[in-house]
Amino acid sequence: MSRIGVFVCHCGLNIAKTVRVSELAQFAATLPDVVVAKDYKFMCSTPGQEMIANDIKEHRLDRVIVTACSPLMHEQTFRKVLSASGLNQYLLTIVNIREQVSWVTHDIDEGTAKSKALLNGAVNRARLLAPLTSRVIDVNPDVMVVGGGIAGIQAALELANTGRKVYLVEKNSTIGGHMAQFDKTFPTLDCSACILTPKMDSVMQNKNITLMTSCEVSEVKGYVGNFDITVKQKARYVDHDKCNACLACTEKCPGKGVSEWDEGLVKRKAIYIPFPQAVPQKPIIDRDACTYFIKGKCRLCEKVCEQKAIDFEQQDTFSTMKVGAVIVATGYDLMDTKPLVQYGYGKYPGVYNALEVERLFNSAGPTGGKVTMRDGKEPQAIAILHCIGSRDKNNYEHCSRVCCMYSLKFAHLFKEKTSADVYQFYIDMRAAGKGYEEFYNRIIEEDVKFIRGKGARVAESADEPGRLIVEAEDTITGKFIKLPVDMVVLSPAMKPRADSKDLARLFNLSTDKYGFFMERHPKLAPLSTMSEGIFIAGVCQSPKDIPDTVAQANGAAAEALTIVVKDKMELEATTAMVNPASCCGCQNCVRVCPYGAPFFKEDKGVSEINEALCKGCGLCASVCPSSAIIARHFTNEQVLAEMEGLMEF
Amino acid sequence: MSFEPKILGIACNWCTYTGADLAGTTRLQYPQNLRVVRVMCSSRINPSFIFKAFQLGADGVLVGGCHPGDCHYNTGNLYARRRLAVTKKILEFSGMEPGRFRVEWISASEGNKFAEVVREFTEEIRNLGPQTKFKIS
Amino acid sequence: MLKKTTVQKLSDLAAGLMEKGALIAPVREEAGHNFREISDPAAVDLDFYNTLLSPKSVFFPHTEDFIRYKTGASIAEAVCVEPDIRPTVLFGVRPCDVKSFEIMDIHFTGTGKVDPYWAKRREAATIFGYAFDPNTPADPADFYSTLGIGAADPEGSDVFMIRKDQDLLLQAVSPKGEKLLSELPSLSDASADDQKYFDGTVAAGRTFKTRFTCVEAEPIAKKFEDLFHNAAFWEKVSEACLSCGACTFVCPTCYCFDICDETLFSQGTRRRVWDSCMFTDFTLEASGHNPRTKVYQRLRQKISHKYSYHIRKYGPISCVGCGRCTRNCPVNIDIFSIVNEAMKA
Amino acid sequence: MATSFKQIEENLKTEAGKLLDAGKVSMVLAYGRGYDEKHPLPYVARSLADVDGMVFNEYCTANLARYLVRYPRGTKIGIAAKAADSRAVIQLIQEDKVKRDDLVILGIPVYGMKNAKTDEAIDAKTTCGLYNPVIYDVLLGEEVHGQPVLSPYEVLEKVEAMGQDERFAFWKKELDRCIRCYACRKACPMCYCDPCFIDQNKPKWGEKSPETGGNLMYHLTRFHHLAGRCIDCGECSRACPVDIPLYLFHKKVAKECEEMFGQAAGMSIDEKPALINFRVEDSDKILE
Repeated sequence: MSRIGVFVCHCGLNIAKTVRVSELAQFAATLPDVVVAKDYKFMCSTPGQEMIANDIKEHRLDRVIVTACSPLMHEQTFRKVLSASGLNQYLLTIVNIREQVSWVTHDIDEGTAKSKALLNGAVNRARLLAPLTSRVIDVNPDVMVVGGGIAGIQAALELANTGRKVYLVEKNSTIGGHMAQFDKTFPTLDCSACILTPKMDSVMQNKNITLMTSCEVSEVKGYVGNFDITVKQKARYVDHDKCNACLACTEKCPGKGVSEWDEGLVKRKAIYIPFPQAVPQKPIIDRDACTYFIKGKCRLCEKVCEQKAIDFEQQDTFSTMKVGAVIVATGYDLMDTKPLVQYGYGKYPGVYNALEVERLFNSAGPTGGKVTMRDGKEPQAIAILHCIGSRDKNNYEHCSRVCCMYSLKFAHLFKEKTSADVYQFYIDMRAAGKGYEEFYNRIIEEDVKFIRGKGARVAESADEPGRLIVEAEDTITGKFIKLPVDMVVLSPAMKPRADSKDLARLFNLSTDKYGFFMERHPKLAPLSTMSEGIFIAGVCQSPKDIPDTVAQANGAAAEALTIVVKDKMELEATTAMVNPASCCGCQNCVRVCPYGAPFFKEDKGVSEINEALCKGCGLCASVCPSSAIIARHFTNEQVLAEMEGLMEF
Repeated sequence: MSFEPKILGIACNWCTYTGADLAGTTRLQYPQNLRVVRVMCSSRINPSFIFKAFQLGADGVLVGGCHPGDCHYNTGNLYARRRLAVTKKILEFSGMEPGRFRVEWISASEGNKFAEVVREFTEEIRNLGPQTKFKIS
Repeated sequence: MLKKTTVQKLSDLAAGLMEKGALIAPVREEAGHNFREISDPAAVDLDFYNTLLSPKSVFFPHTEDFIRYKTGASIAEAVCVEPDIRPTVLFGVRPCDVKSFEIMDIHFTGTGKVDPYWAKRREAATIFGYAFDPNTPADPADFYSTLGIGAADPEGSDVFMIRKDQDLLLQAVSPKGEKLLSELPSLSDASADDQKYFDGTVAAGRTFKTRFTCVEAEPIAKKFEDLFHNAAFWEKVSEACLSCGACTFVCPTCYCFDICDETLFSQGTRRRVWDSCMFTDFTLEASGHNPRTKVYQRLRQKISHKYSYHIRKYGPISCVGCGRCTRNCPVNIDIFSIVNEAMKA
Repeated sequence: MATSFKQIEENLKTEAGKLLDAGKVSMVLAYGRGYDEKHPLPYVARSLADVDGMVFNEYCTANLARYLVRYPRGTKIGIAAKAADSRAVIQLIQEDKVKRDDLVILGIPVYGMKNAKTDEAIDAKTTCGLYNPVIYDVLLGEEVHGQPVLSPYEVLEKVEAMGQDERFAFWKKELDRCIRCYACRKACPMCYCDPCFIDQNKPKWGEKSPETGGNLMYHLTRFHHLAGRCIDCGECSRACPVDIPLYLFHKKVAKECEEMFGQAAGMSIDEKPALINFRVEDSDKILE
């Protein structure tokens, strides 16, 4: 037997105008287990709340029903009243007779009748409510940042500066990411290295940051506040604890590898640091290029290393970090444009992709900053083709957002470094951003030719061997253009890292169809994910430029902080649980849960739910054929009882 | 006396229930035949809820969820879509008038759509008359 | 008193019986013949081997309401449901099924506590037994002769019927039967020839053999007691058992029930509903403990109850060999074969 | 030309014997002698000596996949599986109730099975109508070819053509007959819940009494639970003592699922059951 109190709010005339509130209270009093039923002008006012609190005490109420506005409005208000009166807050039921009754009808009879039905359902449901307690868990104060590009660096530094311990995990042997490859940054044209390398060094110097290069996440266990993340340290074959970064080894090494940093435009050694400002400044051995690993002898590096740091026997090792939150900032790849055979990338030496061109401009690049092509000549005419693979239903539907701007930057740099004619083939110019439109206007002034039309094909010139012809339709004049040039620059689509889906699986993130990580809410929670405690920043979420990436990184750091600043956190109370006696071991729950909360206990043949991961959606309860799953606060019995109550009148 | 149908609504907390609130906030008028049960997600809806609703005498059942792709829990409504589609086929094959069960995706900002759907559905149920097939008397 | 009519005039007889009260007789249905209350005399159909469901439901319906109440109200306000008791003729019951009433009587009236629902219905009923044809082989599932039941035993019936070609011979067995027969104008008196045929058939019925094995109550009761802990035996014979309730629901001597409360819109009914010892939740206790979680434990219970505990407690075997459980088992499990196997084990 | 029942029986004995002898399995699920020829029993052979008790004839209709879930996970089991039975095995593998590696499937290609109760042929009218197992390790006879391949859904035409009221009357008449013996769910290879939803008191989904309300709730919900999982073996209907044509409803749901989700139950071990899966591009039209 329950002792239910029903409190009907007039909300001034908001409710009372189309619902006979006192009649409703009288009706409530006739319902089984209702021991007190009252109506009052403003239930949410202080006297209203006090009335409820008094009645809880006086009538020893164990359930409270507030018949008023939407629960989305004042559920929290009244829950606090219950808590303060020593009653579990989940024993409150709100009946929404304002938004869903009084405001949507003019007929007081209809309004009163519907309110009675709703109230009857609520009484039925209230009887079956159970007190719920949120579980409180300890929170690990440390954070892991996955990805050492500008987003990861920024987030790690922000967090470390608040005193948090941060694990910065980077797949490559240096941090810096794509930004380290750039020469200048738009629209200000400041030198990329000049603004990035100090940050990279700060990471190295920061005592709160554990920098883990050549590392990959291999397993993620646990939940918000308590993740156990296993990281694979890939063998570097150089003991970085012993190495003093003299780099004598890299001078003597006879091996030849392909420089990733220079986009394959030049060779590097087999034992190498990717670029002069790399962090850490310590080399690794590229197994595939190393003479010793290929032929079984050489070991020159070992001979010249005074520190005895070379270790050909080194193996991959695994270590597990405990952290409270994670920021994933794994960045992007450029789309491989080879399959787009119409552009001749990989076929004609005069066709470059955007990152290769970045390297050509760079003084530390393959050409020492001179714009010379693969044949060593300086181009006389250059075409920059926008939207290669982007805004393209056959490849990537999205706009990659940065290509217009970096293409303008390229145009400027070409003009600065060569005497070539520069042509932009574009669909639309998109220059939304602070100073971007101004930059666009500036480039127009620099005698760059803009052709509004997507580059359709690049072919070899029949008349002038070695030259290329760009074909396009100029959509302004409607004319079909065949433009002879020496150099073609493709601006390919940005796509998520090739392994983003693996990472999504590890961290239980959802991705869009291309593999970009999905945010929890596109507008109101752009940095959170559906996995509590895991945040995203930078291009792994969607294409964006450096300022946006940095802003996101700061935001993600702040979001992560909101979790790890607390020693303890409350978990959702309205979670699901499994009644093992009814579980038939079908594992439907395990298969459907987007959060990985249910898991199967092979030895017992039943499922269990990790309540720390559960968000209380109830999907598992509805796919459970034997009703073994109890979705707290929305149990089958509670829903059925409410339905029966609603249909009775 | 004219026939006043009883319609059971089951609405997800994040979209349709909020959309229904918005219909109220903007003072849209719609018939009072609908009684809404709030659940957290349309995927919470057990198919047996629908059968039960008809047994309890509902003349129509309206399920509301977030638009596919907008589910607060990511994929809940994508499961719900399949499960409720099968529920509908089962109802139909058992002899229940197909018009008595409807699923609508109504977002939190679609107060208008909510009111419109309720008006339309109530009218349709009114035309179908009382549901007697499943009702336990 | 031996009376007669013809099969063609069966509906006249049925109409006559309907004047005396409710007539419950075999009618042809989708899955086979069943006893139903007759509203159209022409629906009575004696062209059947045996009914699909046993006639026990006439006295012990699948669902029986006891009380009605309002949820939340005091128990004092609950109302007893008076059973609908009318004079009834139960027509066309095979001898083995007639025998089953006698066994069921033990439970519903014979143990000192009288179940008023069963007792009143039984009291109000006149039973017209109906002989199997001893000249036709029995259904391969039947084994009533093993249990000492003849194909044409009139005992236990009020009136006993034997088919003689197109004639139907009706012999009064009890005074109640005699009174009723005398009040039926559609019947004519039978000849001495008919009497001879009737007596001959009864006698032939007593030597008629269905599947047969020698079953004596005492040794078999002992045998199953000894086998109780022989899990290997029970696991083997239950390997195919699905643990559904088909056998128990068609059985004329299974009498287990559950008491259920059914509520709708604050109106409640407390009712008795058949239950089956083959169901997992039959022995599920409130604590969650279940003493019979395994299929073999449940099958052991069902068979031992019929062939051992029942003998020890009440005397007779609680089985009449009607073959329904065997015929209706989805996987062809045969209780007779299990009993045989047990005796050999 | 289909292999004779006698030959299949011989092959079954040989292959089962080999498996047990080599210790590859600890039991073989097959058919054994019942109380007469027409009523063979599901049978478990655990040793070479048990193999002799096996039979196979046109009345060996039971779907033995139903028994797989009865044994502890990891038990090595040989199972004789006809066409629909093999689909049940696949479906159970999909649902991780059994592991493919723990099974040796003795496939039986068969034509001419009969319903012992009615002596009617068992074909696409009451089952999926396949003749050859979909998955097997050993095939106990030649594949059946040349027999008419009928759509398992043709039989639905009559009920589909009914109006709503007529169809409701049809099902009411059929389902009202139900005595709630639960032979249907117990014979079903995919009904492995214990307890079944209908046995529960908290929540009480439907009444236990065999009346319209509870019967409807039990059967409709069961149809839903089997949606996308029913492999159309027809066992529920053959098991039913009161002959409710449950197969018709299951077929209809299976047909709709196939149309809506593009997959049939129990055809590939790599699929996921359709109702615990989704595709982003599923159309809203399926709700109309």
